[in-house]
Amino acid sequence: MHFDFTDDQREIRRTARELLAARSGFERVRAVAERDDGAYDEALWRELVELGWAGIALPEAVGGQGLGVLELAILLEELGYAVTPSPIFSNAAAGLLIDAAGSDAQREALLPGIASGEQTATVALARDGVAELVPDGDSARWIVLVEEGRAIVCDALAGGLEIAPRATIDPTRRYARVAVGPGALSLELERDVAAGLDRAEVALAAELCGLAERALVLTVAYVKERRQFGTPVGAFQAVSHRAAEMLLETEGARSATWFAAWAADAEPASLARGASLAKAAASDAGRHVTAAAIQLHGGIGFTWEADVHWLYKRAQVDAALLVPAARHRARVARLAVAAAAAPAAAGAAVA
Amino acid sequence: MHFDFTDDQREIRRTARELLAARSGFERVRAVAERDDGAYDEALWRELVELGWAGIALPEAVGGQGLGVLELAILLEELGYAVTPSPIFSNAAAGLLIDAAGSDAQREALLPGIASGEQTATVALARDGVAELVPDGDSARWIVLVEEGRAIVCDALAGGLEIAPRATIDPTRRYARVAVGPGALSLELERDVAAGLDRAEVALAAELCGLAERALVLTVAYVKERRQFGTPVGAFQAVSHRAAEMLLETEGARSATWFAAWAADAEPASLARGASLAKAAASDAGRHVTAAAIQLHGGIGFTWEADVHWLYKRAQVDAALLVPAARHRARVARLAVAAAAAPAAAGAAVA
Amino acid sequence: MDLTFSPQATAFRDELRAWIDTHHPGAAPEGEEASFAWRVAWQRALAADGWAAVHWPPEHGGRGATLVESAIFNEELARARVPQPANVLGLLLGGPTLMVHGSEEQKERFLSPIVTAEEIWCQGFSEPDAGSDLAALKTRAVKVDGGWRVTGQKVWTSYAHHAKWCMLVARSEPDSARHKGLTYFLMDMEQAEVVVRPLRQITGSAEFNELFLEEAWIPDENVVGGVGNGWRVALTTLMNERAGLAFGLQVALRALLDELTEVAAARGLLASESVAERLGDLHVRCELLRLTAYRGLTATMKYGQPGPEGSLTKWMWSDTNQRVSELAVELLGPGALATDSRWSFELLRARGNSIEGGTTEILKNIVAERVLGLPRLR
Amino acid sequence: MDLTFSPQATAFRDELRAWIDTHHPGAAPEGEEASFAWRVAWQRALAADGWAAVHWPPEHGGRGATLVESAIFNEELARARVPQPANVLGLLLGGPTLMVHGSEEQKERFLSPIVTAEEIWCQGFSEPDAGSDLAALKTRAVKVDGGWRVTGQKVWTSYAHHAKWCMLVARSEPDSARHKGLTYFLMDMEQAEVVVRPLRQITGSAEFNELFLEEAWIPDENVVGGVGNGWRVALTTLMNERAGLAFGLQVALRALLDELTEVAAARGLLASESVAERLGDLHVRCELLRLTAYRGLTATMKYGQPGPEGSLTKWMWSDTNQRVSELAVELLGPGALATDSRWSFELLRARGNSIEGGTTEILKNIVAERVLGLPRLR
Repeated sequence: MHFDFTDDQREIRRTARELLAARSGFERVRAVAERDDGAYDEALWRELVELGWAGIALPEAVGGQGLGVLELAILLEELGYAVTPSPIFSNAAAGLLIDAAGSDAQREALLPGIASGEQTATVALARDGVAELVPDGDSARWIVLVEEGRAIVCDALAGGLEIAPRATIDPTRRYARVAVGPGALSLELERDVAAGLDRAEVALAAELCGLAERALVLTVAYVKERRQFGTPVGAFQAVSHRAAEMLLETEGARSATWFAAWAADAEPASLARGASLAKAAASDAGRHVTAAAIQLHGGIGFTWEADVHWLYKRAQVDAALLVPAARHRARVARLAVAAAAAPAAAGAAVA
Repeated sequence: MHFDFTDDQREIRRTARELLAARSGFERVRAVAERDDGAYDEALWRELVELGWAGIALPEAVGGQGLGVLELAILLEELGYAVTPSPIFSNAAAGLLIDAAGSDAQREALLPGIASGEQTATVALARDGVAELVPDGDSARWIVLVEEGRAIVCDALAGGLEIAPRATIDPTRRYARVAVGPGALSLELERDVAAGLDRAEVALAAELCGLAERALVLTVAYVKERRQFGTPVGAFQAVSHRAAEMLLETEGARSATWFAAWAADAEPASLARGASLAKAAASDAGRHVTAAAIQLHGGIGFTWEADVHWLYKRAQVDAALLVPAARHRARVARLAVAAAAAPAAAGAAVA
Repeated sequence: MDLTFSPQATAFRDELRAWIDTHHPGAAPEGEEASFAWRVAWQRALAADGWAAVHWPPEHGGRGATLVESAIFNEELARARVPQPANVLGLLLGGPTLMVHGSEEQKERFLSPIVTAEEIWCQGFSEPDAGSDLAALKTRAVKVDGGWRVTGQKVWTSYAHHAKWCMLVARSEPDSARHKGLTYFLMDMEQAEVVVRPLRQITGSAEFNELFLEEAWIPDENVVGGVGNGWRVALTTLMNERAGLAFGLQVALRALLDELTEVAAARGLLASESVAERLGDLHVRCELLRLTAYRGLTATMKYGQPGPEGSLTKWMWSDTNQRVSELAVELLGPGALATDSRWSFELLRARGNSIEGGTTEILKNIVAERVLGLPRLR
Repeated sequence: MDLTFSPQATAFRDELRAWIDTHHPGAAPEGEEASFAWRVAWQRALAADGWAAVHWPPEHGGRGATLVESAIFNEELARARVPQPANVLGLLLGGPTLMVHGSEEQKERFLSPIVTAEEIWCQGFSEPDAGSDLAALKTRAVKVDGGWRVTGQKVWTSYAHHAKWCMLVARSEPDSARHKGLTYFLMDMEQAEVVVRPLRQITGSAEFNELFLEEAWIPDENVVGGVGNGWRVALTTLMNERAGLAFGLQVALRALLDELTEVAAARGLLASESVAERLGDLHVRCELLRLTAYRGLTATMKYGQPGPEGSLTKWMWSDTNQRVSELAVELLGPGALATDSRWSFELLRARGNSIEGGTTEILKNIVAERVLGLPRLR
C-alpha cells in the first residue's frame, strides 16, 4: 500500500508544473481568452506533443507513451492548475474511450493520429445525434459521440456534420455544437463503452482537481496578504474555516481521482465505482472551491482583472461535461447494492 | 398588509409564554421525561383545557373558541418553545383535520369532545393500516389515520385496534404504534382530506418553530457567557455566524408558518402552497437549529443535564411526523408549474 | 395579521400596472450608452406622471407612497420587466439622505434634478483598501479657501461615467482614526480632477467604475450633515441601500426561477422526484425571502426605519439567486453555459451578489452583533 | 502508487481474520459492568495470542505491526463487529506516550499490565472550563515531600470507573499561564481522594465521567517527561488519539451505511432517483474518507508521525456519520426514531462526534493554521 506518486510520476508533475508556469501563466491564458477566435498557442501545443503528452496514456504500439491513466491524471491536474488553453484534455479523453471501446482495427486506425497529436479527437454525450457543447469540437478530426450506451466516431472532414463554434463562459477553451446530419460518416465502436467513458470521466475529474487546487492556492496567498479591520482577513474564521472547507473538498476529490486512475490501470473491477466517486467529488469540489475563491477574494475576485474567474469558469463547464454528478451518485448507491448482493472475492486493494 | 400579530394574538402569546414558563419549565419537562410511564402533568392539562386551548381553533358551535389556525399556531409555537409534555398538539391537529374533512354529522359527533379535551384525538399517516408512531396514540379516544388520500377515524375504546406504547428518542411526549385490526370500528371522513391535513402540518410547523426559537435563545445566552481562549465563545465567527444561520432558518420558518396559518383562515386557495412551505422550512429549521444548538454548547450540550437535547429530540420526531419535507418540496414545485399553467386572478395577498 | 393589500395599496398597484401597460418602454436597445439613454427617457416618462420617486414626499415630486406601496412599485417594475429609473442611486440613496441630513438650500438645489434625471448620481464610498472595512477609508479632503480639495481613489462606483454628482465620503481630518474625522460631500463629477475608469467584471461587462481623484474641488456648500459627521450620514445612505431594492430583486429572482421551472417542466424533468425536490427547495427559499421581507416591512412601519433584519433578506436573496442559476446548469446541461443561453450570464453575475452591497460574511457579523447581541471579537 | 496490500499485510489480515473467526466473542452481554468484563476477557484472549497491542514493539508485547497493519487491525475488528480491547486508552494513548516520554522504570512498570488489561487506563485532560481550550486547565498539583497533591476537576473521562491509572495533566507551577507550568502525571485511581461520577449523555447512557480530585496523591516517580513539560507530553497523547481510531471508526461508518442501503433497497426505495442520489452522496463521502485516511497513512510512513491532516479525516468522519443516521430517519420515517430501532441511538450518539476528540470548529482552526498556514487571530 503506497498511496502516493512514484518518483517517475513526480517527475511528470514537476515537468508539467514548471513548463506550464513558464509557458502558460495567467498572462498567456488571458491572451487566449481575450482573442476573438480563442485560438490556442500553437507553439505550446507542439511542445506538449513533443513531450509525448498527446498520447501519454495510449499504448506504445499506436505511438503512445504506454503510461497509465494515472500519469495522464497527473498531467491533466497540472493543465487544470494552469487553466491551460489546449486540446490535450479532449484529445486524451477521446483517446481513452477509443482505446477501451474500439476493436483492434478501430484502434489501429484512429489512435496513432491521436497519440501523435496530428489528428486530434474529442468526446461528448449526445441526445438525438446532437451534442450541445463539444470541447474543441471545431478543431478535432474525430468526434466521438456517446448516446445510450453506444459510441460513434464521426470524421469531421467527411462532411455531414453540423459543427458550429459556440462561445461559453469559459473563453480559455474552444467549444462547438455538433449535430450529426443524415450524410455523416461515422463508425460505431465495437466494444463496451462504459469502461472507456469512465476513463474519460477520470480525466475530467483530474482537471477539476487541478482547478480546485489552484483556486485554493491563490486564495490562501490572497487572504494572508489582504488586510481589513487591521488584520489579515485570513485570520477571521469566516475566511479561514471556509478555506479549510476548500481544502477538505479538494483533497477528497484528489483522493478519489487518484484512486480511480489507479483502478483504471491496475484494478479495472473498481473502475466504475472509482470513476463515479471521482467525477461526483471533483465536480463538486471544482465548482464549490472556485466559487469560494471568488468570495474570499471579495470585490477583487469579481473583477475581470483578477485571474480567479478563469478557474471558476472552466470548472463550471468541466462539471457539466459528460455524465452529471447526480447520476454518478445514484450509480454509486446502486453499485453498493449490487456489491452487497454478490460479494466478490474480497479485493486486495484499500478501497 | 400587516404581517404581525394583533393585540389579541399577542395576548395569547404572552399568556402562554408566562403560564408555560411557570408551569412547564425544564425541571417539569425533565420530570416527565424521566418517569417510566412518561405520564403528563394532569393539573397542567386541566389548566390548558380551562383556558379553552384544547379547542382554540374549533368553531364555537362545537364548543371551541372559534379562533383561527393562526391563534393555534401562536399557542403551539409556545408549547414548542417550552417543549411542554402535553397532548395539545395531537388533539388540535386531529381536530383541524376532522373539522375540515368531516361531514356536518361527523363534526358534530366528534368535535365537542375534542374541543373540551374530554375525548382527545390524534392523527398519523398509515401504511397498510399501520401507523408506526402516533403521538399520544395510547391515550387518545379517536385516532385519525390518513392513507392514500382517505382518512378514517378509529375509536380506541371500541376494540380491534392494536395500540402499543412505543418509546422514542423524545421522552417528553408519549407515542404508540397503532395497527387497525379486522374488528376495528372506524368511520371514513366524508370530505376532502387534503386541506385538513395541510392544517395539521401547519400546527406541526408551528411547534417546530417554537423549538428552533428556544434552541436559539438558549444558545445565544450560553455563548455570551461561556469563555474559551480568553473571550466569550460567541465572539468567534465559527460560533457567531452559525448562530446567525440559526436565526435565518428560524425566522424563515416562522414567516412561512405564519403565512400558512393566516392562509388557512383567510385565503384557503393559498393553503396548499403555504402548508408545504411551512412544513418544509420548519422541519429543516427545527432539526438544523436544535442540532446547531447542541454543537455550540460544546461538550455540555451533549450531556443529559443540559436541557438543549429535549428540543433536539422533539424536533426530530416532529419533522418525521405526517408528510416528509422532501415531498412537500416536490409539491411546491408542482404547484408552481400548475399556477403558471393556469394563472388565477391575481391574488390580493403578499404571497 | 392581514396579508392582503389595503384597498389603497391595491388601487395604487392597479393604477401603476395600467400605467406601465401603456408606457412600457419595450426591450432595451443594444449598447451601454443607448441603453442608459433609454433608461433616462424611461425615468422622464415615469417622472412626468409622478411615478419616478413614489416614496418621496409630494413637495419634492414624489407621491408620499407608503412602504407597502414602495414595495409594490419595485415589485411591479420587476414583474413587468421594465428597468429601474436611470437615476436609481439619486432616487433611492442620495435624495433620502439629503432629506434627513441636507440643508434647505441643498434640498432646493439637488432634489428636483434627481427626479427628472437631469442630474445622475453615483456613490463614492468603497476604496481598494476599504471594502468591507469602510471605516478604513483613506481618500483625504484638505480644507482650502471656500471649499475642499479631495485626493484618493474610489472603487465599485456604478453610474460614475453618467453621473453629475457623487456621494463622497472622505477623511477631512488628517490622521483621524476609523469612523472619526470623515465628511460626506457632494462632488461634481464634471471636472478634470476626477477620472473615471470602467471596472470590468467576470461577466465581461463593466457595471462599475474606479474613480481617481487628484485635488478634486468641492465647495463648502456641498458638505452634507456637517464637517466630521460623515460616518453618520453615510450610514443613512447604507441603510437605504439595503432596504430599497429588496422587493424588486426578489421579484426578479422569482421570475428567473419560474422561467427555470417552466423550462424544466417543458422538458418533462419534473417527473423526477429529485428534480422536483431540488426545484421545490428553491421555490421554498424564494417564498421565505418574500415573506420575511414583508414581515420586515411591517416592523419598519412600526419602528420608523429599517432594522438590521434587512441583512437577513439580502443574505437570503444572494444565496438563493446563486442557487437558481447553478441548478439551471445542473438540470439543463452544458448548453446552459454557452453565452447564447440566458443562464450563463446569470450564473456569473450572481457570484457578485454575495459580495456587492455588503458581503455575506459582513452581513452575518451584523446579524450576530445587532440582532442577536453577540459580542464583537476584540 | 499501489493501492493493493503487500503480501505481508495481506498475510497479516488473513491470519487476523482466521483468528477472529475462531475467537469471536459473540454479542455483548447486557449491562455496563458485564459488558466491560466481557471486553476485558476479549482483550486477554487477544493478548494471549499477541493481538492486543499489534502496533507496539515486540519487546513490550506487541507485533511491531506497520501502520498499514495497524489500520487493517482496526478495520478487521470493526468489520467483524468485535469490540475494541477493554484497555483501548492504555493501548492507543498511554503506552505510546510512555514509549516516547517515559523513563525505563516507567516502561518496565506500566507497559505490560496495559497489554494484559490487568490495569485499565483513563485520560484526565479536559476540565469544565478547559474543553476546546485545553491550555486553560486549572487542576493544580502542589509539591510535597516525595510527590504531589492534586486538586481539581476533570470531565469527559471515559473508563474512569474501571481504571487503575489516569493520564493526568495538571498545573504544577502556581499561577503559570497557558501551556507553561503543566506536568503530565500517572495518577492512581484507587484512592479515596479521587471521586468518579458518571456523566450521562443525551443518549441516556454514561460513557464518560467526571473526576473530582481533592489532594489526590501522586508520587514523584509517576511524573512523565519531567516536571513542567506536560504540554509536550500531552500533545503526543493527543496526536495518537486522532490517528489511532480512524480506521475502525470508518469501517463502522461504512457498515452502518451499508445497513441503511440494504434496508432502503429492500423497501424498493432505490427506484427513486432522489433516494439513490442521497444515499450515493453518503457512499461517496464515506469512500473519500477512507481513501484520504489511507493517503494520510502513506504520508505518515514517509514523515515519521501523523500530520495535522488527521484533522481532516476526523472532521469528514463526524460529518458523514451524522448524515447517515439523519438520512435513515428521512428515508425510513418516524419509526426509525423509536428506541427499538437501531437508528435512534445512532442519531443521538452521532451528535457527539463533532464535539468529542476535538470539536469541528477546533479542527477547522487546526487545518487553517497548520495545513494552510493561515494566520491566527491575535
